[in-house]
Amino acid sequence: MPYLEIARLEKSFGANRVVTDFNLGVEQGEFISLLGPSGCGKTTVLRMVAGFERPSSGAIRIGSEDVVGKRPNQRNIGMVFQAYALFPNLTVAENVGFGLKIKGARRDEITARVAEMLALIGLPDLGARYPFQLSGGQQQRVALARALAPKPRVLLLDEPLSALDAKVRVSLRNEIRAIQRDLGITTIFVTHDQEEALSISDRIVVMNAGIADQVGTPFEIYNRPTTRFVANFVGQLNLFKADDAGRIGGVAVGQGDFAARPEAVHLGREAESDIVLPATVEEVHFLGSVIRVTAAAAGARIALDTFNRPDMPPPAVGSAVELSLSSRDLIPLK
Amino acid sequence: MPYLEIARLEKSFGANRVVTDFNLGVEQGEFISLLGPSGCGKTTVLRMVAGFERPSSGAIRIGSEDVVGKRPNQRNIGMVFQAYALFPNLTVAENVGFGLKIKGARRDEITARVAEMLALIGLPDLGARYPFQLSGGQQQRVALARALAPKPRVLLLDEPLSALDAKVRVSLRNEIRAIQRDLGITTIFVTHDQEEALSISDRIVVMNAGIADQVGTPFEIYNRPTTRFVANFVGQLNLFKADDAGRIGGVAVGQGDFAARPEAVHLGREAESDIVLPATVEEVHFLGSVIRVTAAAAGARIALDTFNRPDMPPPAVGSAVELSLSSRDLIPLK
Amino acid sequence: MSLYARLTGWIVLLFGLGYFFIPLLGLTEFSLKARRGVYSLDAYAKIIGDTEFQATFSYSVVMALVTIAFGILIVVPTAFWVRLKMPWARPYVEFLTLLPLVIPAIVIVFGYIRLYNTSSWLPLTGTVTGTNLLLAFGYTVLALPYMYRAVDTGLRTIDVATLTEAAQSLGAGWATILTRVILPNVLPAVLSGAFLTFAIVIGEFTLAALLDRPAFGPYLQRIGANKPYEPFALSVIAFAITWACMGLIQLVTRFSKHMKAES
Amino acid sequence: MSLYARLTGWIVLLFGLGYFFIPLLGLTEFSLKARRGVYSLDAYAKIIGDTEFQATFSYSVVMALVTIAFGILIVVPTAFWVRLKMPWARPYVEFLTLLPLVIPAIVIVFGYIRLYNTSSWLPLTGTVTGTNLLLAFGYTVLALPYMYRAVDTGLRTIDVATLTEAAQSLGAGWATILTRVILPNVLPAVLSGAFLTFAIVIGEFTLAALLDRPAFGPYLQRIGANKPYEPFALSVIAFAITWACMGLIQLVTRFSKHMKAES
Repeated sequence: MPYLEIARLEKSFGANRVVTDFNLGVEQGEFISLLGPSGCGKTTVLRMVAGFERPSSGAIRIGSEDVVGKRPNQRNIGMVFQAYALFPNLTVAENVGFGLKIKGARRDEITARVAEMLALIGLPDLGARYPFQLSGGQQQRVALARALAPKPRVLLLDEPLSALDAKVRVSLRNEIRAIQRDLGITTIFVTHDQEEALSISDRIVVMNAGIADQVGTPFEIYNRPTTRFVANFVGQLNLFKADDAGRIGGVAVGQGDFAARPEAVHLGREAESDIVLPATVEEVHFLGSVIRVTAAAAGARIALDTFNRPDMPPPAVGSAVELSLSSRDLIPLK
Repeated sequence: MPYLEIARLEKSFGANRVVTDFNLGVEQGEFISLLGPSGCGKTTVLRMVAGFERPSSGAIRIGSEDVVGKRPNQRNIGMVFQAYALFPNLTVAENVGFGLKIKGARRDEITARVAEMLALIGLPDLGARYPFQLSGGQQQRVALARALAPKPRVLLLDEPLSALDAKVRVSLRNEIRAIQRDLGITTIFVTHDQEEALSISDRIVVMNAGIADQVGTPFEIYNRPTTRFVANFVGQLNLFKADDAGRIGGVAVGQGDFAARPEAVHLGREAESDIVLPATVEEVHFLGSVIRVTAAAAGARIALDTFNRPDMPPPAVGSAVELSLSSRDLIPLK
Repeated sequence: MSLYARLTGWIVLLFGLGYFFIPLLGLTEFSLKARRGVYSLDAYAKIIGDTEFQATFSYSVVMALVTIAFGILIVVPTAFWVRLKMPWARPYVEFLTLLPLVIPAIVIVFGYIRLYNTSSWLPLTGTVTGTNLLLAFGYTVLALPYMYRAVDTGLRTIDVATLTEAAQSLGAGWATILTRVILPNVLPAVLSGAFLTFAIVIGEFTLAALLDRPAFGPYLQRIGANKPYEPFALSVIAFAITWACMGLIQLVTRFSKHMKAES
Repeated sequence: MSLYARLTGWIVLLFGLGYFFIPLLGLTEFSLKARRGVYSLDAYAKIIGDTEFQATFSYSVVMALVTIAFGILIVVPTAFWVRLKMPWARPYVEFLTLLPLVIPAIVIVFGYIRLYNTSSWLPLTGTVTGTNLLLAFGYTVLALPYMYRAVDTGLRTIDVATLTEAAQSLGAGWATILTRVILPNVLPAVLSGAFLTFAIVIGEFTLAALLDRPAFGPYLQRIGANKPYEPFALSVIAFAITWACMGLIQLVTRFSKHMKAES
């Protein structure tokens, strides 16, 4: 039986139903991401687990105890917010110790636990600072330490990286994942950024209009999307339409529409590729390690990714090229 | 002679020198990015070109006329701001026509030019809307149209994409580049996002602490960085130290430190690679089309990028692997 | 939101409204009792027919309009300039505009009388026009905190610096920026400051009494001391006027929301 | 910033200061002339030695403190609750708190007298304590706009909803949240509202006069009408008090800036 279980959860605001029949079992120590566009209901699910919203119906069980009737301050759940939400009048150490103080812990216990937490987040010397003296990334780390200090049963992260710079975002997400693995704490992470969800989750729940469209590991979600929405929202997609005989580029693939990831399409012929299409380069975007080329082929715009090579400048816009891909890499779309 | 020429530009605020000996020539129709971390002086350079800041010394010439003594409203320069800065009390059409009205253009001229501009940005039917009725991406497109309507000599873009969502950011940057190419307008684009600068610029100026560290095409900047700062700021870098005999992995490369891009390092042996290093996988980050693997090899942490393959799941954390790279891909660091 | 929170909300709101309206209902009820035993509008008829009421009331309305004009001319450019070029001066200016709130009106009047008396360098109190002007200046000072706050709040909802730069880069000079970009966007704020000024000037007593001008405030006071039912009727009228002003502020605020994204 | 802009700034600032300080200097100069031909502090000595001054002033100080206590107890929880749970009610509450600004004080007093006179259901005006209580209530209403605005502005600088949720998720109940999270963070705002309240109560005339209480405002008025030099000295003293209050507000505001990142 899963440690955290959400069963037939529904939530409506007036006539507006924002979460529909949401079911999820989270194992102890698992890192789950709720991924979806804004307004898909992912934050509402998180807030119902935290107790800030009351479900219209359904059950939320932690360690087989139903918590729906409990107030947020009785649930023993740690939460990290997008806006950091550190108490501005308290020092870093007082912030981290706040939950323990509320619980009535002894002063020396609090001091020890705060020191432990500050060491964990790599800021052992900043206990006496005030939040406004810290950078955004540091503040969010302190918020994480504060949430973890009272040893919560579940850790909830509500878009904790959205307010940060690109570089800090990447390093902090790796740090969060490392700490979560260390402590083995059951975690739910809400994000609208597919790369974020793919990079740090054990499993991802892709949500669309209040419904969980697909649940699976990042590799499954990306390579075997089960709905058109998931295929489109997670990663970039090229759409191929088979001709009346069920062929693409002369190779029989079956009827219908197919998708191919940009990295499955190659510039020039490759040994493993059975489909070869003549194409014209339309756009070249140098992104750093990856060069994204957009080419017109078979009446469609095909995006493909290729690694930067110092000895080979990117192809020129307007030049004629051949694209190749393997029919095994085509994802049939329903 | 370049169309826009900046010569020996300096700017100090009190004792704080924010721009030092800045020189740049921009050809007519060129798209130049100023790239650097916050506080590097890139925005100050842009604001001096626009006329909002007065240089401490140096010259700014547009079409061989020195504009330093001119007020911002006499320079005929178009500007797009991070915060959109549309006039909230005016409709989209009135916003776009504002500059022409100030210039005293006839009403039918204005109407025609506004229609042309709205068609250019792909929002021909939204002229009667007010700014607050538009999405962020639409507002920024209108701001672009407003800046372009009076046919400015130079277009300045001050982090125009920073306030937008990731997906909109990518599509709008491609759109801006396409419009800029169409009109052939000389453009300076300020950004702190290296991917943004790499993907749409003709040339990039990498700035550090008020100084232009390197000027070059995206391909040059990324593959042949001339300073350690540029190598570090643009793209991710692996640091290799040669041993006392000037070797890495047994291959003679010369004395000193070397850098290698994550896409230059391969998982397993590759035909072209002469350096082979045994390694242990430490982290695996599934980013979508690219999988970033961090491995410990030769006493260093090496990041490498490999494309996702649906038939081959990413390597497991802790497994022993071989890394290979070509000594030609090593960048010597000064 | 839970039912409990919603209920608490309504109770607080009703309590607050009661705090103001129960006294008012008492007033209204009493003001209708001028004719013994039955409710009538006698007290109201008497007041509205009073030529002194008409004279003082129209005098105060004119003074209010003059005060509003002074206020707009002083406050809008100042607040704009302070926000744009002298953000360091904002606390000082805010401090200045708060002074009239805490300096008793009586101090201001004594100061004026002393400065501009008939034997001074500028004998304003010597002529009727001069005294009127002095009164308008006094009112402008009294209304300054409200006008400045309103306009400054209005300016806060727009990005003054960036809008100004955008207009400049499109070729606009200062006059164009003030009249076509800044003023239209703070108009609702200016109007709400104007209505507040109006309500304050109409009810003001101290300045008008000490400068001995025939304004509505002293009339209200005089009637209040000498008549049985009329003061209550007058209070109701005064309340109705302020109520109308407040209603207009709300209307303008709501109207302004149509013009802006949620801020 | 150009030299021109900086210069304009200083000129405006000096003009503004002059607007307030030239009358004040005139006042001060005159108040020192009580002894013929030489400057002296005679007028001040006379006033400070006056037992009535001492009595009325200390009465007003006590009333001000009571008013501040009432104000904090009413305003802080209300403003917090409205921000947190009833954002839809904010315009209405703001409207309510603006009412005392525009309802002439005289209307409030007439209403109170009518409601609580000796023959009513709650004859507050029958006893001294009752009348004092009534006066404190009246002052609370008068100070409401300032107190509410100050606290609401203070609440705006913190993210009330998220801080409350953060505290809740750490196990805190409502009492803990109000006393340990909300109050410490709006304390500077509360204090600035309190000082403003203090200055207003000290100078208030109408309420105290109509309820016939021995407050400082009516004393000021009485002296002003009957003595030659003392009123000016009193004005200077009143100004000094308000000045001290304003200084304290500035100090508290500055102090609070040390505790927050720029907002």
